[in-house]
Amino acid sequence: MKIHEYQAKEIFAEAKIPVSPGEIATTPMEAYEIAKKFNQPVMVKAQVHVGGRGKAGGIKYAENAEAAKILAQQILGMDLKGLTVKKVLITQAEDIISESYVGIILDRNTKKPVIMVSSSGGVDIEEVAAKTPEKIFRLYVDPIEGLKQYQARNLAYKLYRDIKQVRKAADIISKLYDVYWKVDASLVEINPLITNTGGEVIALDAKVNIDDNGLYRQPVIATMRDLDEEDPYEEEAREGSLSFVKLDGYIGCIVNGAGLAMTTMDLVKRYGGEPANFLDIGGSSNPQKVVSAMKIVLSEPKVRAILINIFGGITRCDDVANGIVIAFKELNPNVPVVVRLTGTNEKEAAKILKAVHLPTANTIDDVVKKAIELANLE
Amino acid sequence: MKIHEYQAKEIFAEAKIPVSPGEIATTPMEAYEIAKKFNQPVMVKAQVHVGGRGKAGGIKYAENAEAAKILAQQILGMDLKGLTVKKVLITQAEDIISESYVGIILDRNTKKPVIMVSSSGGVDIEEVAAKTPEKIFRLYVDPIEGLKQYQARNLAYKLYRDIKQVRKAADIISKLYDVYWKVDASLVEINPLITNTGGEVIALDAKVNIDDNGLYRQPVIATMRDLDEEDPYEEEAREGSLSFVKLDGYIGCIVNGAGLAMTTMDLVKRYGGEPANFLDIGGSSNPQKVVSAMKIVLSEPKVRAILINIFGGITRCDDVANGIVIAFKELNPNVPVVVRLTGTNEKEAAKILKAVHLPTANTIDDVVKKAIELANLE
Amino acid sequence: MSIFINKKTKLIVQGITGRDGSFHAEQMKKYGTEVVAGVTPGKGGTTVVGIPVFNTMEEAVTRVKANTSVIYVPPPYAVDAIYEAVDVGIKTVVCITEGVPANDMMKVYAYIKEKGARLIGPNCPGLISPGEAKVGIMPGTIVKKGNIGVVSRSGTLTYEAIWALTLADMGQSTCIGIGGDQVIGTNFIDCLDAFEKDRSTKAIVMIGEIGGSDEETAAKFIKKHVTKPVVAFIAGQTAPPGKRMGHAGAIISGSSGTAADKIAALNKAGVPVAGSPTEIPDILKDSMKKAKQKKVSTKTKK
Amino acid sequence: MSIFINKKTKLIVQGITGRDGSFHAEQMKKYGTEVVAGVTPGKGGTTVVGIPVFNTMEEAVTRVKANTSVIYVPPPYAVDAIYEAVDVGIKTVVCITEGVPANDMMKVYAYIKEKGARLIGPNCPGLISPGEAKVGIMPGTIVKKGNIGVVSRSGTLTYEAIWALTLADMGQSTCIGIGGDQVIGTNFIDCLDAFEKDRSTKAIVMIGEIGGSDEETAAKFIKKHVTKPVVAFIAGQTAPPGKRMGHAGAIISGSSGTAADKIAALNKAGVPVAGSPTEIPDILKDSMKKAKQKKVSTKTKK
Repeated sequence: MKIHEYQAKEIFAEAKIPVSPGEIATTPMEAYEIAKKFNQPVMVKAQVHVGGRGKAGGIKYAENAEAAKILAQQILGMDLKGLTVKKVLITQAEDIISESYVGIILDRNTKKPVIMVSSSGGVDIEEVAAKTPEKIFRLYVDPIEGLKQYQARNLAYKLYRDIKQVRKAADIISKLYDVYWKVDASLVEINPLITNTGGEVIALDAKVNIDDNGLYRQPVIATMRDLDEEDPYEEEAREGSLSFVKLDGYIGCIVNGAGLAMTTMDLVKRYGGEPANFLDIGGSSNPQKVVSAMKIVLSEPKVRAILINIFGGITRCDDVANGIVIAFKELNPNVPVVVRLTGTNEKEAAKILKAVHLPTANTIDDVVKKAIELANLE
Repeated sequence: MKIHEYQAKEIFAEAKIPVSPGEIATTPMEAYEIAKKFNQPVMVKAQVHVGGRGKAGGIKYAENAEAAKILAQQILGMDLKGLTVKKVLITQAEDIISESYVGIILDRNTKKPVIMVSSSGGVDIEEVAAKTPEKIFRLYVDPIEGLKQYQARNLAYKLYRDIKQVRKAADIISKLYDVYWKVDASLVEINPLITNTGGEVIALDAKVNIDDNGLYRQPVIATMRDLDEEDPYEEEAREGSLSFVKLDGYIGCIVNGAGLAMTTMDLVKRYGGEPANFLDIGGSSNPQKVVSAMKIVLSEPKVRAILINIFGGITRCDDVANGIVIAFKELNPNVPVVVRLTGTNEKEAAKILKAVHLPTANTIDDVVKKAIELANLE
Repeated sequence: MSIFINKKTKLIVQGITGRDGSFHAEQMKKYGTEVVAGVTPGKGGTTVVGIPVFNTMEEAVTRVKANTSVIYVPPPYAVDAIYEAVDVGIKTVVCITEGVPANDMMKVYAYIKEKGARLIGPNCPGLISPGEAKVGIMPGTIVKKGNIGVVSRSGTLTYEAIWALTLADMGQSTCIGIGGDQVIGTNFIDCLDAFEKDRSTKAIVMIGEIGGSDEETAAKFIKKHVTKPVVAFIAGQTAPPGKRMGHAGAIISGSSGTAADKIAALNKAGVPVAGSPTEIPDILKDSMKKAKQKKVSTKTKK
Repeated sequence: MSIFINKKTKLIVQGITGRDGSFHAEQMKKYGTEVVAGVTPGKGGTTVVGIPVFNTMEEAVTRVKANTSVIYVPPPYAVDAIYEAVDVGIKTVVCITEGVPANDMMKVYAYIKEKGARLIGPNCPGLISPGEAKVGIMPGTIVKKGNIGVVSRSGTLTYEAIWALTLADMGQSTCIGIGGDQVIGTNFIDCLDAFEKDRSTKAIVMIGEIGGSDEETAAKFIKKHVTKPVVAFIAGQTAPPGKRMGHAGAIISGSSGTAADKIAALNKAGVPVAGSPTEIPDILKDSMKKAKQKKVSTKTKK
């Protein structure tokens, strides 16, 4: 799950990581009031779940409250990489002396958290990694033993020479590491970590992604989900315990199992079609899930045919068949639907399905090919 | 450092370990008011740093507020094993169904925290350990990995059979383990951990000892020190960075180094005297420490002679000699003082000491024997 | 023969009284797996389909002999169940549970490596050695005893591949689902290594998907250490970057973890990659034939 | 020869710019110890009595060769200094610092055992191998090269014993103070074992005190594994229970840790216990004479 910069900064502030004071505005007037209260130059920062906001024009410097108001007017409502800006963060502008990068992610190879620091901050870190990899220093932390003070200090020495700033940065790195574990993060990032003319070390930006699997024990973080930023159908799917990702094609896919769902999409493409979505109904046999899945897939106007591909293991094919029958009654789909039900209780399923007179297929390849054929007839 | 039951219970409550509601009274009237507020039977519990308060008459059951007042009157001012009771804890009485024991200490052999549980609670655990050792279950926890949930549950199963109580007790054990680390404890103990008629599991008593070496990072705990409970001279020594323990004899000892100070005491006894104290001036050479030490030793009226035994390593004998000269001027001791200064700068020390015409000795045995001789002449 | 589980497997089911635990305990027992005990705190003394239930693993292992455990407990307790199993000396732990936090799993991974135990999963379908034992949730009906080793990050996609093999009369030595999470206890190379050493396995099917670089690592390992024919399949060629495709581990981050990269790495290591799971049997037959010819020709040369 | 430190010792002083660190760095250097570097964050690039100072241990070990470190940093940073030393590969770490929390030390102890490093201390005077090297704060003036190994939980009491030996013309192979805390990295038995194996050591003086049961454990070890004569001294016979006698570890808890118990255990193991440190040389001479006679008689018998 992604959260906004301002929410990440709230988490940082609670962990005593220094951030510039800031407040959220949803209207230009609010932006004006906040900037006026600060009574100094501010930054107006679009709060949307996309990277590269600065380059895309979503982050601006305002000399005074009047300027902040005008810039907020420009940024609010702006489309940033497909998402509409609904909030801006008004934060005190800093006199920046240096910009560094600090980030922590799970390293899948070593299965350890890796802390990455670079004195080349304020820019896309993947670009730094590609062009000047020697400028990025990595520390793989033992997840059981945790981060030791000296390790944080050694990393801080890669960023600063002055011992006061080293100590401040080491402290920030230690606290960031604690935040990583405390909130079940999959990524925490400060880019840039700056030093200002007062010699302070401050997190100017903040990024925190949360591991969905950890959300059950993060009640406060869970409330930070911004539904404005998510596809409403993905959200609906999530609530129905379905796994759904919208794509650009026209063949709707309803599958059980993530690997099989991806493979079904891949075969749609392979046999000349374009998948409209990834949809995994999971391992349960609840007929209602099939109904929800059908509803979500049908809601996309581009869809010209739907394929249902089930390999019954725990999932019982007859349950799915019952779900299909209910879905047909309730939703009366206006596009052709082709079904393949194999595995546990497939014979019972076949009987049930007779009620809806649907085209069926025996193999994964067949069901995909038939769906494309039917879509092309539409 | 020891803290009181009511302070330990504050720590428990903060860690969400269930304790009975209670408040502190320093007068019978206060006890009456608190008991009246609770409007149910209460326990009146002497708050002093000694074990076995119950047996010694320091814990009483009061049916109502009037009884609480009378009992508080009896207990307040009572002498419990040499300490005067100045506070009582008034706490709601519980209907006790069962009493268990849970304690955590550092095990010096394995160098791990050991959690001990026993279903024989409410009595002296050392007695249980001596008489029925099979009733005590021990778990040595890996200090790096910490206590796992199932380990706490396995321990809880040694106390209860009912899964609800097992879960509650496991939760308490886990939290107690966290408290042990959080407050730099050297001991945390619940004796008894009870179940009441409502099926609740509650810490009826609470004991927390703190590692003095951890106090620097425990500012809140440090304020819990009760000076009423400590020897005023031990307290004065602590503030002067001296290590002092009062004993019953009449030979005052001023020594550098803990091992040497203990040995000096032992030799006093060996050669027929009785040491009045343990006193280690530490490794520093500050003359003022010698003055403080002399003042503390002289404050004991039983002292009939003082010996100063210094083996100079880091400690410079001339610094100590200067301290002795100052102490003589300032304090004008009314008992004989015999001095042995060996090691670093002993020659310089000898010259300085000429100013005070003190009897001196060359070896540890000599200085002890001479002190006893002089004491016997007094 | 087989890898990781066999006729000597003596299994404890952790979370046996739950909906999934009791259902699959019965399935595993029916398949012929020796299920010696179940564990659910608070249910000690009861039985589930004739299997004795204990309150703790400690109690279970003092009463029955076991070498393997399978975990069906909910995510908040799954990690602790792994520790409990490893700490009583279970050497093979299979964790079916989906939804275990990745950061917890980093600690578990370091722990099991230190203790020398094997963890399979979490978020996996478990494994089945046809005719020997079944541990997990794979349907026993689709497998057939034989000499193909199957290793996969998926569930139903694996069944699809196994079913294709079985229909082509190509039986399996062991089919193992290693799980779809970011941090899993047993990786491709662990399984490839075990299949390479297993005498009853003659060829290997490896089913990967987008996310991470385990397939790339596996490709390097195959090139260096695997002499038996390997055929692969990679799911997620059409998956968009940055989106989690069901599995927590199936996510393309930036430019890494794409199906194209994985397929290229495998091809470079001489591993053919099937375009559809149904193509696997034919490609595998072909690879096995070539390998045999190569072997013969190598022998002839000698 | 000697134990733990010798002419090959290459020492880094952690906390070299502090009051104690700089003073003792000079003393150690004067004694002839090869002090190769000092470390204090923020003081990198400076020198202390000609010794180069670095900001981090990592930097130090990339610039100089070292095998030993000694720690003079204040308690809040001492534990981290131990980790820093061990993690850069230092195999012998001597921690002088007094006042380290015992619970921190439990973690450190588990860590150093896992890493195979040796920690001496904390809260110890360090060690000295006369004529070879000195690491810590023991005065170099009271020792004399010879064949007696001295191991002790104390500081000045150790000097007392060493001085008595030196006055009696009984030189020392190594004198080591293991520290007065509850949790220390190197215990009596580690030192007894090392002295037993050290060819240059002919007899051992062991100085214990109240608290814990390390002396009892040592007694058992001596009986089983030590062939060289051992004479002991135990401080604290007159100490009252429940009071901390200066050292964090010197505390009689309940009925355990008394001097009487320790003396009894040592006597039972055949180790004579001196009544005063000044009696040690005579008792030791006697023990060495008896041991020699025994050896001769054993040889004669053969």
